[in-house]
Amino acid sequence: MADPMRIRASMAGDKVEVRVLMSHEMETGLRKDAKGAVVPAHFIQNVTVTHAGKTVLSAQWGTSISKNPFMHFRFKGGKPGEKVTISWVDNKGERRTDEVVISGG
Amino acid sequence: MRDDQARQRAERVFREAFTHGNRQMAAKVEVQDEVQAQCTRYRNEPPKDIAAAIERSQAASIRYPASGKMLGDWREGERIAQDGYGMRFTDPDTKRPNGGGCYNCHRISPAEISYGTIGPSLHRFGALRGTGEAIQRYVFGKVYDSQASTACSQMPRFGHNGVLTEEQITHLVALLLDPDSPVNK
Amino acid sequence: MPYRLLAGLLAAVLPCVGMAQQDTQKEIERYRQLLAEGNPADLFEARGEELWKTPRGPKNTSLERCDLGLGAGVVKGAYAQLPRYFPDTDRVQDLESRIVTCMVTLQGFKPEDAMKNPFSAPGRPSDMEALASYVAAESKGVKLAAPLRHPKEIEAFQIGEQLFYRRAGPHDFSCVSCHGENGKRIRLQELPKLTDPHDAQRIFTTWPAYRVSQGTVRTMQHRLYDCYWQMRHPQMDYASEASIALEVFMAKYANGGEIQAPGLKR
Amino acid sequence: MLALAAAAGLVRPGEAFAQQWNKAAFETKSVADTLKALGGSGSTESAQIQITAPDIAENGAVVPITIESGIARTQTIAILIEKNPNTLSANFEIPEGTDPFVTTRVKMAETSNIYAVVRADGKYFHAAKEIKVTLGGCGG
Repeated sequence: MADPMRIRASMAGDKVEVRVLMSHEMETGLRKDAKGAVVPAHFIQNVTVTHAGKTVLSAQWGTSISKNPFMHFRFKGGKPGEKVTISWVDNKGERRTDEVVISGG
Repeated sequence: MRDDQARQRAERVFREAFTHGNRQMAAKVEVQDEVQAQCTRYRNEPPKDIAAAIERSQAASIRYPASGKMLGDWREGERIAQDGYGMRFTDPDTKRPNGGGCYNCHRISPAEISYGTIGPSLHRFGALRGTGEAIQRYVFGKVYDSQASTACSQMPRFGHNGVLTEEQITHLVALLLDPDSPVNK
Repeated sequence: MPYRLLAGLLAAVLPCVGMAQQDTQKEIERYRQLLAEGNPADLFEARGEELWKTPRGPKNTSLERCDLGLGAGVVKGAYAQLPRYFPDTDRVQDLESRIVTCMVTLQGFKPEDAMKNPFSAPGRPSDMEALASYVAAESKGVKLAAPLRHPKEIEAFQIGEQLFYRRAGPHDFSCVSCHGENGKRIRLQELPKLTDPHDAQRIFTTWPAYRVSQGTVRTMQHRLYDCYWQMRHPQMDYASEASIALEVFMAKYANGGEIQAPGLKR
Repeated sequence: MLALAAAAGLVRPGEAFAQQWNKAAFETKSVADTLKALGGSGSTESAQIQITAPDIAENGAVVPITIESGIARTQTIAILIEKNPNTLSANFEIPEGTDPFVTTRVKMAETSNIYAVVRADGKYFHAAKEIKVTLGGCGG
């Protein structure tokens, strides 16, 4: 199974600042291995971020998001101590969900 | 440890450091040629007499083209200057020619912004010096064996050590000297 | 990666050459700053900590009792005092060779198994890259203080010094070819003068590092292996005495610099 | 009540991870085709979209990009890379309460324009920036 994400969520004024790193190869499907064989595409397609049962960001990704993806965004309505949950699913159906507690500013 | 003892110990440790890789390559790096040994010993600042001896022996090693033609095709030269391929242990393709990797250390054509600064800028090299036979001979010789003019120079001896062919070097001469080369625009 | 020549735009737009170079440098600096807000090495640190604390190997033991030089079980600050002499192995060891020792003695791995996959490839992650990231990160903010007191440490320094200047191969390269002068660069990559404490303290202390060009954390052993590859030498043996001697040599000049590892590099 | 919940973006049971991925859009090979596949018929250039990225990337494998939209009711932010084999890189949906701002990192095969395409109140807007991709290290 994929390694856990590294998520940081902290208050910045009245908003929650979220930064996340995901462990993923993000293979384009164009790269060849040492023997010259094409390495099949393997990449995260969907990312969903939820807070208090509400989606605060969702994304569709293609193969050109960098390996070990990084994302940073902000949303309103969160408080310290509450949870932010992030999920991804890739083109092979592998998925991963992690959560983090919002820290004070 | 005295310096000569340290050197002997280091030579042994060096030989023991390349036991899993390519044996032929290892055999070549284990034995330094005279120039490499002297430059190592004097940390690239040889005393005058040794420097003069290195420059003499290296100048004598340069083989200028028998045809006398030293100005090749600058477009080929640009390709060679960009290319860093060759002679690494992961470069098995013996049909693919070696590159010169010139941009790693030199500014050359102004269009290339990703250039190194270990060597001097070569931009406008020919525009400032002309394209006559003397300067062609100088550039050919410098690329062929940089230590013919500067003992213990950091620049590889591309011709002397068989990294680049005579023809490839003439293309680099053209890159620097041809009035049509972007270097001189 | 496909690569395209720029169409002479810069030269046409900018009034002078010096400015073009300055602007390039400034933009590259900005590129690095923009990357700094999230270092994927964090992922390796986390995986390394997990690996460190998980019972593994024939003896089904974790690495938590590993002695990295400050006593069994002490990880905090240990990387800042490496390489160093270890009486139990009677040799000078760097971070990676010491982790190998612990994998052998504590976990029961065969040495060849412990050293089987030190450098990852796409789809083939390396435990060593993760373990080294974790241990190095546990010294963040600590000043490097490699001992260099024991006769074997001093001997390693002297051997490293000889090797640092040793020219060989079809390109006549030595370490000094790239790391002997201040303010030089290869392509756009600045090169540290490794015998200058200012440069050495700033650079040596940022390894292991996540390399964006390789999409993984690379260790100091890989840095040396990669340098010798560029120097047209054969593949350097992992954790060889020569590699550790070079690290001791560099550490002497880097001593006093604050560990900021794992770093983030091109 | 139900309408209100939907408008507020509350998630209904069973919908939480209902994923969809716009295959057609991710297979497009030009900016115009991507825009069409995303549902836009045209797009207006807007100075209210800010792209923060380096002018020069030291390595095309990792190019940091931040997009911030000052356009009211921004609903989606897409990143397009003109000269990549597939143009569309990412499409972010921005619900109400989330800043129309996102940072990510993309791969660029070569020097290219990148486009930020914003859908706001059903209309499409864009901004573009050129990023030069250089060769680092000793080359290959």
